[in-house]
Amino acid sequence: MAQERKIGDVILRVDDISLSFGGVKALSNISFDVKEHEVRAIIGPNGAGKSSMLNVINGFYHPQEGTITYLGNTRRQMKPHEAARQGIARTFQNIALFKGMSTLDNIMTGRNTMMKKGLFWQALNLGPARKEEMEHRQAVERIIEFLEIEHIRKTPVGRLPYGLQKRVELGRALAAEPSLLLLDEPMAGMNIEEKEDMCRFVLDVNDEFGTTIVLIEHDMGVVMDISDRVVVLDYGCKLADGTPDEVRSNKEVIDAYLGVSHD
Amino acid sequence: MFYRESGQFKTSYQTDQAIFPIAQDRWFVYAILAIAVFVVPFYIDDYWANAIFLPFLIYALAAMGLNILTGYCGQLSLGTGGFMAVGAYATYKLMTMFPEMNFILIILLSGGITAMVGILFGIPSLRIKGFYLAVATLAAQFFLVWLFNKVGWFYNYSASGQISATRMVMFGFQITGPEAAPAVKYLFCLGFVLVFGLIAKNIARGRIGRAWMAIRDMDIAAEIIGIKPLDAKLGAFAVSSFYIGMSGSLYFAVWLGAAEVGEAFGISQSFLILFIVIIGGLGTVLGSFLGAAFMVLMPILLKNFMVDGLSIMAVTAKHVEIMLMGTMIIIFLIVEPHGFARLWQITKEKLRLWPFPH
Amino acid sequence: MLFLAETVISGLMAGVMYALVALGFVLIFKASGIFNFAQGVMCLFAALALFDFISPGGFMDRWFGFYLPIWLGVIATMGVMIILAWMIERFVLRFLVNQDAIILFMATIGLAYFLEGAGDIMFGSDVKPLDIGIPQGAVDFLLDDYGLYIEKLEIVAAVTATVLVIVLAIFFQKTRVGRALRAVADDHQAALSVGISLHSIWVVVWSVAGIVALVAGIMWGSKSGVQFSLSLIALKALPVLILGGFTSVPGAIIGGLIIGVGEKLAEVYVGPFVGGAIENWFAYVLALVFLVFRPQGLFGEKIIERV
Amino acid sequence: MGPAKNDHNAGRKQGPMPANGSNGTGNAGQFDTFPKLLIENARVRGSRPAMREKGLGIWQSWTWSDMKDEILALACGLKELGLKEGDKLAIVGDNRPRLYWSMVAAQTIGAIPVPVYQDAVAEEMQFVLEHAEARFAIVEDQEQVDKLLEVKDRCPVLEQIIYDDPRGMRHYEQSFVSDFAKIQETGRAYIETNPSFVEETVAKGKGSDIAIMLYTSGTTGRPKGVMLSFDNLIITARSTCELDNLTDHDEILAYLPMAWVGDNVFSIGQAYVAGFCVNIPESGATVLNDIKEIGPTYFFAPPRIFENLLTTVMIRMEDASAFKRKLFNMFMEHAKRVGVNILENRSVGIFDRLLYTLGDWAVFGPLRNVLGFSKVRLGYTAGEAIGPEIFEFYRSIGVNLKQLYGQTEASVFVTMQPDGQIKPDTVGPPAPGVEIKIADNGEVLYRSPGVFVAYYKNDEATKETKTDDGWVHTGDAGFFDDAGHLKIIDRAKDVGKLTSGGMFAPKYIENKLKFFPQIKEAVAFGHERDFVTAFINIDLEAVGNWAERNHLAYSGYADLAGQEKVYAMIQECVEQVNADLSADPHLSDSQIKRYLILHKELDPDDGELTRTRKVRRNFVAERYAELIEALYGNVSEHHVETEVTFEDGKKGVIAADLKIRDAKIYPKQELKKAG
Repeated sequence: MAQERKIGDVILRVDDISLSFGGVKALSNISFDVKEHEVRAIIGPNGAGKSSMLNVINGFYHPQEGTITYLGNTRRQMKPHEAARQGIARTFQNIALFKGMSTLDNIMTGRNTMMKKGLFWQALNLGPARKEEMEHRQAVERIIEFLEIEHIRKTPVGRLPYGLQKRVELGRALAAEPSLLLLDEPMAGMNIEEKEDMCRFVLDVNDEFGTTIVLIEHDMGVVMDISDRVVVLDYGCKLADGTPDEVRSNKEVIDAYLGVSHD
Repeated sequence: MFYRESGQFKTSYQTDQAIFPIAQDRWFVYAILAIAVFVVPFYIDDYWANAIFLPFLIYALAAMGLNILTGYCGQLSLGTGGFMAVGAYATYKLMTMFPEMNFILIILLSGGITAMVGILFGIPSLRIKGFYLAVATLAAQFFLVWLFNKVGWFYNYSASGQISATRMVMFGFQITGPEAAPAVKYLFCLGFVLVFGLIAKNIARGRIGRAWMAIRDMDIAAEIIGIKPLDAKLGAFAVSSFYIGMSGSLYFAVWLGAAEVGEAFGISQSFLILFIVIIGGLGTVLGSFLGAAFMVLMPILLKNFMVDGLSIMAVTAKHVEIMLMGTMIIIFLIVEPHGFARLWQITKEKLRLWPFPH
Repeated sequence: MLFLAETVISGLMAGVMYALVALGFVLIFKASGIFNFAQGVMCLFAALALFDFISPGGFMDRWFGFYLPIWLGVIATMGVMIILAWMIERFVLRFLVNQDAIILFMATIGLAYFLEGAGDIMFGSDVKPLDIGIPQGAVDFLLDDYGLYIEKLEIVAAVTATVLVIVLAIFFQKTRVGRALRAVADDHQAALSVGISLHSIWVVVWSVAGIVALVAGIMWGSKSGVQFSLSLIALKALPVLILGGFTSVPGAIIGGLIIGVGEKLAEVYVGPFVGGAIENWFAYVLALVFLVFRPQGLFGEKIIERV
Repeated sequence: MGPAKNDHNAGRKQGPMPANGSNGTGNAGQFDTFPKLLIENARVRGSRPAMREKGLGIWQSWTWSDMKDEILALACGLKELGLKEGDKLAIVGDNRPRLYWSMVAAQTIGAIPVPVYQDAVAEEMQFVLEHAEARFAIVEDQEQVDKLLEVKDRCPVLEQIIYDDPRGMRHYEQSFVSDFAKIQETGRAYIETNPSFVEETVAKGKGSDIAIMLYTSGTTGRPKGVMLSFDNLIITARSTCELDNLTDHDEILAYLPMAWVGDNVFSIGQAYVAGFCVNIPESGATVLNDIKEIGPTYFFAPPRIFENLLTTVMIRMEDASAFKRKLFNMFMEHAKRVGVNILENRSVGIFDRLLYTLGDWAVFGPLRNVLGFSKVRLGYTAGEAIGPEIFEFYRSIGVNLKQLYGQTEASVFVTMQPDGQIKPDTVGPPAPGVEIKIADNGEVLYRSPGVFVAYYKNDEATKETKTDDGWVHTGDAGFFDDAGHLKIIDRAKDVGKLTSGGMFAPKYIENKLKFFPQIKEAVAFGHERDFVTAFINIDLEAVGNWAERNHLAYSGYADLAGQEKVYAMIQECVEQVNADLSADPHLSDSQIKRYLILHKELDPDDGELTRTRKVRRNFVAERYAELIEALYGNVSEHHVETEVTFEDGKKGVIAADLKIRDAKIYPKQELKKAG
């Protein structure tokens, strides 16, 4: 399937999405698209509905109106695990790692959807199940190498510093070999060095694996540097959409967001 | 101190992911296994079998089952006693309906039947979590005990309401019944526990185990990365109940020989198994063994100490025992809330680093 | 029809008793997140202590040669429960702050064992009739005029429970300590930052739960004597909790009533068809079915999950 | 010294040795190049591991026959790409299997590998590439590719760049940059169509061919390209393997730079001759852990590493519980007494032996284990003098650590300590096949089968270093002790004379001082003076720790260095050195009469040390001329102000009143024992 898609094709389109919680509107009539192999940023002030947008895309929230077209299939809602199986992976604003498991096991869970061998073979740990496990371990090791986290391979993630946890979380998302990667503030709470590393990894992922990326980020410098196109949300509405330069010069955006963040 | 790991490098993932990757650990386990298989059977008598080894093995098996559900998948259950009863009654019915059936098959089938019941009672876990679920599992406990008490078909309408194991023979050895040799009973249970211990470990460290742990640690994130909560949770209920069912089966048929449901499978049984799991260490197979050993040995030691050592009257001793049990449990939880398995792990880390402190 | 009314009323009355025990659970769970399995044993323990304070041939009598009048006995038992609360905090809970909920839960089971053993050793394990002057027998005029059989004890229990709930409500809403308790339940850090000691909060809440346990103990003890099975009524309170929600005081009351009535009705109308004695599990199944439709309980808030 | 005749090989069997436990593959005549040895190893022990690398979480392994396939594929690929006989192939990167293969692949088709230090900056790299006229380069990763691309315009000969790690290389579109795996693919295809090529090309190689060119980082002037022949390397490797009984069951860890001769001799020379396995760590940062995992049987490290390890041991033990510390100290004390004797199989009392066994179980064994030395059968150190305490420490806990003395020009081995002849302060008798003589000025000269062919394109330097009859000037001064062991004291040009005529070897004295953990650096003066004086730098960490334990408050280095108690401690050290020196008839004149503790740490940023942290003696002497005068005057204190560069590049001035102390001089011991 991946081979048929070409750079620049629209991989995901959201149309007129509206979402509310008990009468409180979180998103209203949001539409935008994401093209194959681009880095698409969603920005906006706190409470603008950015995370909700990601939650809608990967099926965690079910919008009241609107449709989502992903890889040609149009729908309003789906289960999160179905989204995962269709190649949508994500990371979370507040790290959502499995605290009791090691780095390796956490990333291995990212490949769970690709592993097929049943209970019986696993119980015996023989033949097919073992072979499958080893193959996936190798794939995971490549990700570990890619993200330069070899030294924490067997450390329980709960003991890791914040920056490394973020990296492990990215690793877990990558392990699923997604076609669409949603990153919710991947650089939040990091120091400059960690941010630079993370930027490098995001760009490398986009470059080496050709993964399409949608990311939410607060750091405007980062957004403008690494994204191809930017959507700006404010109070659940779309304010602007375009290249970083277009967005930067948009009057409304300056008023609503950039102006605010600079005070 | 005892570890000489230098030079034990891994050239394949298979060896890297072995259950005991360190050679010294392996030797230690082999030594214990050798003693368990080649030494114990020659010295075991009825007392040792019935008071220590059989309860230890059977509770360890049950604890593995509960550990799968609670320790690995994070679903707290208080219905263990009820599920053990399902295993026991399934065995009884199979034994009496098909006297010719292979005993091992009977036990496996009993596990299978318990697994189905487990899935049924696991359905609420899809909607509720934590203590709500725990209380919900009590429904299973009470309902099942009531069911086996009330419906005569389950105990073949025997006058006493009891079930008693029929005579089972395998490879020429009698396994159940009062005439069965303690060594045979012991070896039979040991075989089950070892095989299923290995299987539990294999499942727990593979895809399914990781899915369980993911659900345990953060169910929402688990679903978002593609783990189906339905499969994972009900799978855990099924596998867990399978183990508990088998242990109930052995408990009734091999150890007790006869059982009355309210007495043998009451809620205190559920708590006992839960204690074993917690004191042994949640989420470890090893912990199930350590916890079982502790909970089997402690009352015996306490009792021997009080009755023989201090000449306290047996009745009072029983009360003191209950009180001390409570105290020990609290002390243990305070000292090491992560159980014996963690204690073991810490000791091992220390020994590996010896003579350095960290 | 009359029979139905009688069944419902007696169910309501039993429900009040369940509610009393459930109340103790809720108080502790609300303030500390601890699922206190020892609540039932605390009822037993309190009842045993009270018995020994006020009865001829009780503990006091045997050791000191006299026993206390009822009102003094109740106060003394309250004292015992407060000391017990203090000891639980000092020797158990203090060491388990920040542990997983399941560990605390296990600790309360350990505590239940301890109290059970200790109670038996100190007070003996035989059944003791507890009489503190609550009138026994049926309420005469109802029986005479309407043919309704309702225990006086149950009326007293209902009144007591009502009063207790009102007192607790006032305590939580109006007093400084009560507000502090609610603060703790919402956010430990916040509570600590306004200068309330977690330790004293826990002592207070366990004391209150202990006193509630005493009330429940008195009721159950008067009804069926003080005996070990009293500690098992705790198990009866659990479905009440599911129904009402672990953190809701009104939930505990209403849940108790629903369970009480439901159980009685089921026993009377369904029981005979399935062999009877379904009381033990019916409440659970009722609660379970309910949960599947409303996982947060009657009064719990709807959970919006965030990531 | 009796020149050792090269007759070790006379009695050797012809043909290959048995695969298991054998040392050596074939005889010198038959297998005289590495490609020949490779093929022979693949034949004799094809399924035994030849190389491992920690990667993707496990030790990825290659057997000898895997390695043969890889190397031959690459060789043919390189040939297809245009690498010809006599061409140079530069190799740049950390230790990686593929880079090791590249060396032998080049040799297979008659090209000459030129490994380059991977941390060299672009300019340094440019010099080597240009001087060596490298046509091809095989490099590790993107970083090195970028470096080479930067200098490529200035290296007109450089035609092809091949990279090992493809990460980040996707967008390099230059036609001359290619992927290692691709080259191997074309090589494999070539072998398909030309099955006899390999055999022919390997057969063409002969022992006298140049095997490799190694650039020495000479302390002065431009680096020189040392050309070593197959004979140089293989004969040396063979005789040393025999001396130390290295077999194909040995394991080594290759973590030192590939451009250093030692790595080449250990990881290719001896490995191919003995057939043992070379293990490569995951990265520089994981070496210590990887040593532990692999548990090498044969291990080389410079003294600095052994010293650092010992320091870590001591620091980690500080945190141990009182009981453990007591146990540790007790057994270490015992090991100090009998450990070395036990290691060397000398007679030791039964009780002492028993106690040592207990200690081995409780302390030494675990210690060797956590350090990764459990299986070390043979450890070597060289490069500088190693502190006797450090040396004895490792030997006493049962690690067979030995010293050798070597040079690139000698294919490493000049002297080495055979088992049973170990002394902490010598570098041992001549290695097999090596003759040594001492020149009149004290310089050590040697002649051996390992002596290099010539410096590449530098006849002048070759003539200066190597006499017509094959003697090589080491540039080091030394002498033989009574037992025939060589003792190196200093660079020959640094050795001076006191006015009394006695020998003054500053480095020797400084090293003796530096062996004390409290002393970090020392600079000795005395050439054409009446007596010896010294500057001393205390070790801030060690002395700071000591100060903290003794509740001594201090505000920084200068403050601590000036404290009376610190002086008292250093005084003891200096006098201990004097006592040692007095025992040596050659050096007893150069005892330290006066010294001072410097008010600042010698620092590469101030030009006082080289970047490799060697003292720049002349610069220091100039910069602190007034202090030297004060040492030779008779003042007891001197005020000094020194400009310093801080870490952020800012400059500042440190001022201090330095105390100058006299140390006790011991009477000269007469040459009684000699003769």
